[in-house]
Amino acid sequence: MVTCPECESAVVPAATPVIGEIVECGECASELEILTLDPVRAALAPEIEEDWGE
Amino acid sequence: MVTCPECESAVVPAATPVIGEIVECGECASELEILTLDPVRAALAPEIEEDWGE
Amino acid sequence: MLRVAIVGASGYIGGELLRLLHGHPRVTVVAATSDRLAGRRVDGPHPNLRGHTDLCFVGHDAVEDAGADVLLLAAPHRETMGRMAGYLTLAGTVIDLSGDFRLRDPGTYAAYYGVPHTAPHLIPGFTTGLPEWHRAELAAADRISVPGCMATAGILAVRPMAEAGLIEGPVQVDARTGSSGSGASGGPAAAHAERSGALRVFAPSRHRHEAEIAQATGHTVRMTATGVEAVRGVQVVCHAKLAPGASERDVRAAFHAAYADEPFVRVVARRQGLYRLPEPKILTGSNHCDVGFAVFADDGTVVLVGALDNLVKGGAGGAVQCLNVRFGWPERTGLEFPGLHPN
Amino acid sequence: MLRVAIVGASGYIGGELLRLLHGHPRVTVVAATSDRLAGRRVDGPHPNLRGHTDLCFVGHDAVEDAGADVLLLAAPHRETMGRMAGYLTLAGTVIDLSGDFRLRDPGTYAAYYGVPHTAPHLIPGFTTGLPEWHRAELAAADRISVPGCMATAGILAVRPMAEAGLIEGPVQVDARTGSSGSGASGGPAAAHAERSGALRVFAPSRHRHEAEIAQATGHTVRMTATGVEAVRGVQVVCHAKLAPGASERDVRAAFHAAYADEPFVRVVARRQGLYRLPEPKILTGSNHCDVGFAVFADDGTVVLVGALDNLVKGGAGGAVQCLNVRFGWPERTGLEFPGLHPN
Amino acid sequence: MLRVAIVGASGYIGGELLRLLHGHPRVTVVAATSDRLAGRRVDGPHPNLRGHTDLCFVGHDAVEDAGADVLLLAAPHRETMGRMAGYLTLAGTVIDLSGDFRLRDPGTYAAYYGVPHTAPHLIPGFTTGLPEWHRAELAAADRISVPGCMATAGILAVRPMAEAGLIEGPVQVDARTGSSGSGASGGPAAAHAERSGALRVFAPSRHRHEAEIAQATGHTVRMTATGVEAVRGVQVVCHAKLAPGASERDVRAAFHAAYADEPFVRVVARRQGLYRLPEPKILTGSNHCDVGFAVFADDGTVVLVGALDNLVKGGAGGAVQCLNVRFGWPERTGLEFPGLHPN
Amino acid sequence: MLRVAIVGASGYIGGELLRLLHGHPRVTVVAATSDRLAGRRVDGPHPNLRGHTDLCFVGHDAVEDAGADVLLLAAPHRETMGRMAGYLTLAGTVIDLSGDFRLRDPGTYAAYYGVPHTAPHLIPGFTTGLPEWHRAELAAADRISVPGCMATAGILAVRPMAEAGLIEGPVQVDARTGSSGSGASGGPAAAHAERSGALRVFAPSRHRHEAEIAQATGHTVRMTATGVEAVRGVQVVCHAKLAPGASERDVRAAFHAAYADEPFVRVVARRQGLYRLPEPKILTGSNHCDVGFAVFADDGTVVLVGALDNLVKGGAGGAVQCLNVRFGWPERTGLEFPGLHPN
Ligand SMILES: NC(=O)c1ccc[n+]([C@@H]2O[C@H](COP(=O)([O-])OP(=O)(O)OC[C@H]3O[C@@H](n4cnc5c(N)ncnc54)[C@H](OP(=O)(O)O)[C@@H]3O)[C@@H](O)[C@H]2O)c1
Ligand SMILES: NC(=O)c1ccc[n+]([C@@H]2O[C@H](COP(=O)([O-])OP(=O)(O)OC[C@H]3O[C@@H](n4cnc5c(N)ncnc54)[C@H](OP(=O)(O)O)[C@@H]3O)[C@@H](O)[C@H]2O)c1
Ligand SMILES: NC(=O)c1ccc[n+]([C@@H]2O[C@H](COP(=O)([O-])OP(=O)(O)OC[C@H]3O[C@@H](n4cnc5c(N)ncnc54)[C@H](OP(=O)(O)O)[C@@H]3O)[C@@H](O)[C@H]2O)c1
Ligand SMILES: NC(=O)c1ccc[n+]([C@@H]2O[C@H](COP(=O)([O-])OP(=O)(O)OC[C@H]3O[C@@H](n4cnc5c(N)ncnc54)[C@H](OP(=O)(O)O)[C@@H]3O)[C@@H](O)[C@H]2O)c1
Ligand SMILES: [Zn+2]
Ligand SMILES: [Zn+2]
Repeated sequence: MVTCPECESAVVPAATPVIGEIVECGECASELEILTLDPVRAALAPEIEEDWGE
Repeated sequence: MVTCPECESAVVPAATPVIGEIVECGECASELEILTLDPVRAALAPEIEEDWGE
Repeated sequence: MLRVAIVGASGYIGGELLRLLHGHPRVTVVAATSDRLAGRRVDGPHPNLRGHTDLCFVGHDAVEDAGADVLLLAAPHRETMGRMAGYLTLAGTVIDLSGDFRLRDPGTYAAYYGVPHTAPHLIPGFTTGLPEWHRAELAAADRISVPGCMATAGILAVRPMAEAGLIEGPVQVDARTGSSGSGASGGPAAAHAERSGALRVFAPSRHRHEAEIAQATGHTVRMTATGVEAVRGVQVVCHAKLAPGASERDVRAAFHAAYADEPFVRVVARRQGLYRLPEPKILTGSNHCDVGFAVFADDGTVVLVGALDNLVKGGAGGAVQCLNVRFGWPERTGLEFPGLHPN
Repeated sequence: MLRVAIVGASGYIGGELLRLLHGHPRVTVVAATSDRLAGRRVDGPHPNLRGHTDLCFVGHDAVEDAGADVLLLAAPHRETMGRMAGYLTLAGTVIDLSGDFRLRDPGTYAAYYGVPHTAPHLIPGFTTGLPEWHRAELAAADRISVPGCMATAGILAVRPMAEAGLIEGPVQVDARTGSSGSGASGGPAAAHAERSGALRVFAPSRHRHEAEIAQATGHTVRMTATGVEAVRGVQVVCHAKLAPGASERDVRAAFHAAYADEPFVRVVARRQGLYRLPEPKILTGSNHCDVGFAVFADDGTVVLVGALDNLVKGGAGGAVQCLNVRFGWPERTGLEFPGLHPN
Repeated sequence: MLRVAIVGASGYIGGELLRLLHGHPRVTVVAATSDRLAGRRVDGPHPNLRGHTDLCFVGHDAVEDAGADVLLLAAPHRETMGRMAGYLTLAGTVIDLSGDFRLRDPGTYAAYYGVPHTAPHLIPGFTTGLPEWHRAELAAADRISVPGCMATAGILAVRPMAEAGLIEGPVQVDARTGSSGSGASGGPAAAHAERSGALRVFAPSRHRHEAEIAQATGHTVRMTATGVEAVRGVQVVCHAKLAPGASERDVRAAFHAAYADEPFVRVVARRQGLYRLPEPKILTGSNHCDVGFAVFADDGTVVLVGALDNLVKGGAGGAVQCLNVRFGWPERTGLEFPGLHPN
Repeated sequence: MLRVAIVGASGYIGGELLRLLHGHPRVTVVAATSDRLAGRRVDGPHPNLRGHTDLCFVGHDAVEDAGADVLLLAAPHRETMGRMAGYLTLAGTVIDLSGDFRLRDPGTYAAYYGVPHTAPHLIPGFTTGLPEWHRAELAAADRISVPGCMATAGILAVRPMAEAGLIEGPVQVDARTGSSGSGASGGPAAAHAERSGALRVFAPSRHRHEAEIAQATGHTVRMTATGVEAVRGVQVVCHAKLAPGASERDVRAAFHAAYADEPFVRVVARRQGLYRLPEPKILTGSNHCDVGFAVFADDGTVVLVGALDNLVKGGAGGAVQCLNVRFGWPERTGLEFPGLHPN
């Protein structure tokens, strides 16, 4: 389990996490990249700029 | 000027047509590919399958 | 300036006549009638005209004093026939937009409108207000009856085939219409929460306008009408059997022969792009009627499609086009708006 | 089975109550009233119920003979207060969906509804029908007044901030609503051709529901309401100043503290995807109210957004949820439908 | 709990399967596949499921490890047939929603889909997933192919007439569909500014689903398809010639004989009210298919109308209904939502 | 005839420029650029122009050989600034519709557009293309930057109050926009099934156009933007505090002083009727911007409303109006279309 750096919610990675894998925070939908496995740590994945709507 | 093989309308290519250039029939919107320059001749360009709508 | 009076100017067709005539350089509107709103400004029910006019409504009867050269009638059908004799005394030219003088045969009228015609002797005096097929007569006509909105689309889509003998047998017309087709007084069926998103088959067959299309094409017509999600716009999708030997090329040629020089009819039958066949949404506000076709050689059928804005080419615009023809003006006068995309 | 009678069952809220209660395993509808349609089948005005019920309307007064355990009142505001004393004698539990018993202060009522309250002594007896903030009282309440549709969205969006002391000063609420919010008898303004595509600022300020939000949050509220193109759906976008020191994290925490265990409130404030903040279109038919926020540290403001279906969580669904709370049933009973996407 | 895997769970049909199965008391979803979104939460593309599930997508191939009892396939046609042999080894029951196993004759498939069928030997093993006409076979079927959305509406509207010998000759089907019918990856034609308000005759004849209706009814079918302004919803308006002597009474009787006991088919042919014939807008989210008719004795024709939600009865709901039949559960399980009015 | 070239002619603004200039009696379009569609007919992506022109696109670089007197730039922001130096050598007059030269301060640009401005030295040479407030300068301007669509509505609604000193403090702008505001290449967010019926708060605050309104009014502006169900149309609802002593009469007087003689700004603040405050639906296709207000004496606030068609007055029409001013032509030339009702 990792903590979302954006909103501090608990995020559960897949059963067998892989370094570089992207997991999604269920709370704020931030994308987190798995950095290390033992312990499992994650950081915000770089955001792709989306022109959302306008 | 070439004749559209689809609908027989007259199609006017650009002032200086180039072999392989695509021109569009103003009548039926078929795409014609310029085949020869003197005389200018054209044939239907291969259609890209488009799932139009459904 | 030609002096024009509009009877029924508070309705949707009346409002559209006001809009078009306001932009018409040779016409001045001398009276716009409504009993319900007599004395009120026309830009109340027609807010798009704000800043363009200070005109106010007069009662329906006040049209008698308007000194009009031309009367444009946008009153309900069944109401119009009884008053027509009177209207004819008021102006040299009368253009009627109601359904009352479109059908040549009073018996057919009675069958489709559910009441006997009360002024059958006046019917023969009217010329059909469809310049594409009656231009010469209209140039000299003093009594003009503009076809219905779906009928206009249907006639323009089907008649070239009929005239060229390229179809045979009955024609099935599937018409779709926006909510403005019912006018400004639609009742509970017109409430937004009920009408919104509708696909209401309000006439599964025998829609009134089928009689007009039949009359204009000489074919038996069966017409279904469905109310769709739109304010403006009519589309007809027509199914017919091809005459033996008729090819796609013949069909295209017939459409071109009919409409190549027409200012307001475009033949749309394309092999690529998003808008391959006629669709009303890009015609909103425009006087165009787009017509198109698809030929199915395998079973010898043809699908004919027509689209227009019911309040313009299917109503007020058609009437203004007739006016232009009648008075010898360039036919596009006041009708230049090409329509919008996207829309 | 609990015996429930619905007063005003021919309207949009009444129809939605019928739909929800039909699917509710513990309730039977013993009377559905309408004077206009007395004797007619309820699936006439509510065609979605075809095949589900053979119930017919009875006149409004016939509710007296229904032997109901619970009365659900979906009659117009101003009409309801005068009849309330009577209704209270008819059933042990009365749940009112009108605006008449929502405001605690009769003076405020008079200011917002334009008429004096005619039964002010009955107001204190009513509990606010919003389980998220009044669950304990509702479990024992016999008189329940369900908040307005926009008020429900506004209260659910703003109150967690207010309770946590995270905002200060007045709150500007910009509300948007679909056409069903006006009920089944909308008049000319509700005609499809007029209402379609509208962005009608029908209340540039001082909309009635602002008084309810103010009462529930303790903040001054200014509320604008706009009719938008939709049949169902309400959204509120609320602007407030953050209290000094309040951070995005505090805001998120306050929302979670308030709603983590709520069956029908979801906190939606996402950094990617198409649906980042609450939107009503995916809530149609559902009893959810989605709430979300965006914090602007640069100038110390927060934007709070709430969305729901006015006929469900903002009306009939809210009432059924109260019923579930009142009778100790699982709160989701009969309210399981999650909403649709795409839609 | 039955273990179900959904292939193509990120699409619109896949999302609807997730919604319906989430509410189904006897089923657990053990895998939801998407290559594009593998590892992401299913409530990303399906925001209506927020708060209802924490499920994440797995890649398409991971379905092999899911240990599913049932496979629901919501992948594109042409893609499905090549993988079917593999799918059949993975689970005892396979329900396919694509078009690949609907047509019994591979030649017809090739003619309508433009490519040869690559697994023709598997076709005979499939049962048509339409309980109304194949309930007994479905109760024992391990390979089920659910008909297309417009085909379902067309078959349900036309087949009672065909079975009863009340129509003769070819049937003209005019189908209308919302934008979700093209799935989640519609391309430029699906852009809101282009698709909004469309009346796009994308198939003036020879639409694919005509082959399915022909196969199910034994009649020659000609089918036109038009994209209309809606997200969900399909309607078919079908024209046929009545057999000699067939009366309106016969037609009504045939519909009742066919559908009186059906949980999801309602016969709607009313003489008054706003919703006299089937319309999809009140069916959004519901598993109902409404069918109706209008008989024209004067020229011996009948108009048959069908309406449904393409993602529910015309897709995911139809599949779940088959599942219920196959496993002997009450047919309405998980499909109780009646649809909304107004909407 | 003035020779005009359009860069970015395949987009929505480009198409609208083509439509308007086609109907403009003093202008001829000598080049319409698109790399994507070079060689194709302009009536492909702009089907409303069928029958009106045989023009074909040329590549973006071909504008160099067009011999244009005026360049109209309808290319994306961020793309335009790098090419501006080149464009300025190609024609005597350049009118830019992108956002790149609207903000006077490059730092503000960087803050709102997320990239540094790459041609800051060119910014001072540009005149703001809003004739209502810059007519005199525009008459002699060779470099014109047309404001954004929501900014135009916001400036026209707020500036009269600001100039007259009738408001004080920050202004909250709540903007609503149709889908065409995102241009022709909207991506997945633009898909009909997702965008349809949306109330998408895509900018809960800090929308780019707030910087333009702030710059033009001298007030701090906070701007929210919501995508609503519409193809065309922008509306802004703005909230401000009245200056002490300011009355409704003052407000009305200020609006009239500002706009009484404006050809395209109408003051709409009515006490009855359906269209009391500005609404975009009756402005589709028109170059009008309607502005209105509601004053709340009780708490000293004012609500200011503006509405326009983003592709016309908020874009292409605004540019043509500037062209008319610049070349001394009657300002209405080519912009006469009044808008439609109903619509
Ligand atoms: N809507 C269309 O798409 C369309 C298209 C083509 C043709 N038409 C035909 O055009 C006519 C008007 O249609 P509409 O849609 O504009 O209807 P509408 O919106 O309902 O307007 C009806 C108009 O007729 C007036 N009127 C009512 N009774 C009258 C009477 N006895 N004598 C004179 N005027 C009377 C009304 O005036 P008050 O204000 O006094 O009530 C109103 O101005 C109808 O005949 C219709 O069939 C309509
Ligand atoms: N629409 C919403 O979104 C919404 C949301 C929350 C709360 N509400 C409130 O719910 C109530 C009903 O709203 P609605 O939208 O359903 O309205 P509606 O569609 O106009 O229906 C009104 C209903 O009230 C009945 N009624 C009229 N006068 C009555 C009287 N004197 N005594 C008893 N019943 C009477 C009508 O019956 P007849 O058939 O006899 O006319 C009809 O059934 C209103 O108080 C409204 O403010 C509405
Ligand atoms: N839409 C309707 O109304 C409707 C109704 C009845 C039946 N259907 C049928 O149902 C099927 C799905 O339609 P839809 O509208 O849901 O389409 P959609 O929204 O485009 O979704 C397609 C789905 O198929 C998956 N997929 C793509 N290629 C695949 C492959 N080679 N193997 C396995 N999965 C693959 C996609 O996954 P990725 O995320 O990896 O791309 C996605 O989940 C189609 O066969 C359609 O004809 C549709
Ligand atoms: N939409 C509105 O409501 C609105 C209103 C006011 C102002 N604007 C502004 O107007 C401009 C165009 O907007 P739009 O909505 O018309 O966008 P659009 O529909 O996406 O069209 C963009 C146009 O720019 C062209 N283009 C792309 N990259 C280019 C480049 N590097 N150099 C030159 N041209 C290039 C495209 O040509 P290809 O065919 O080669 O791709 C296309 O013609 C934008 O700056 C926008 O902010 C838009
Ligand atoms: Zn997070
Ligand atoms: Zn051609």
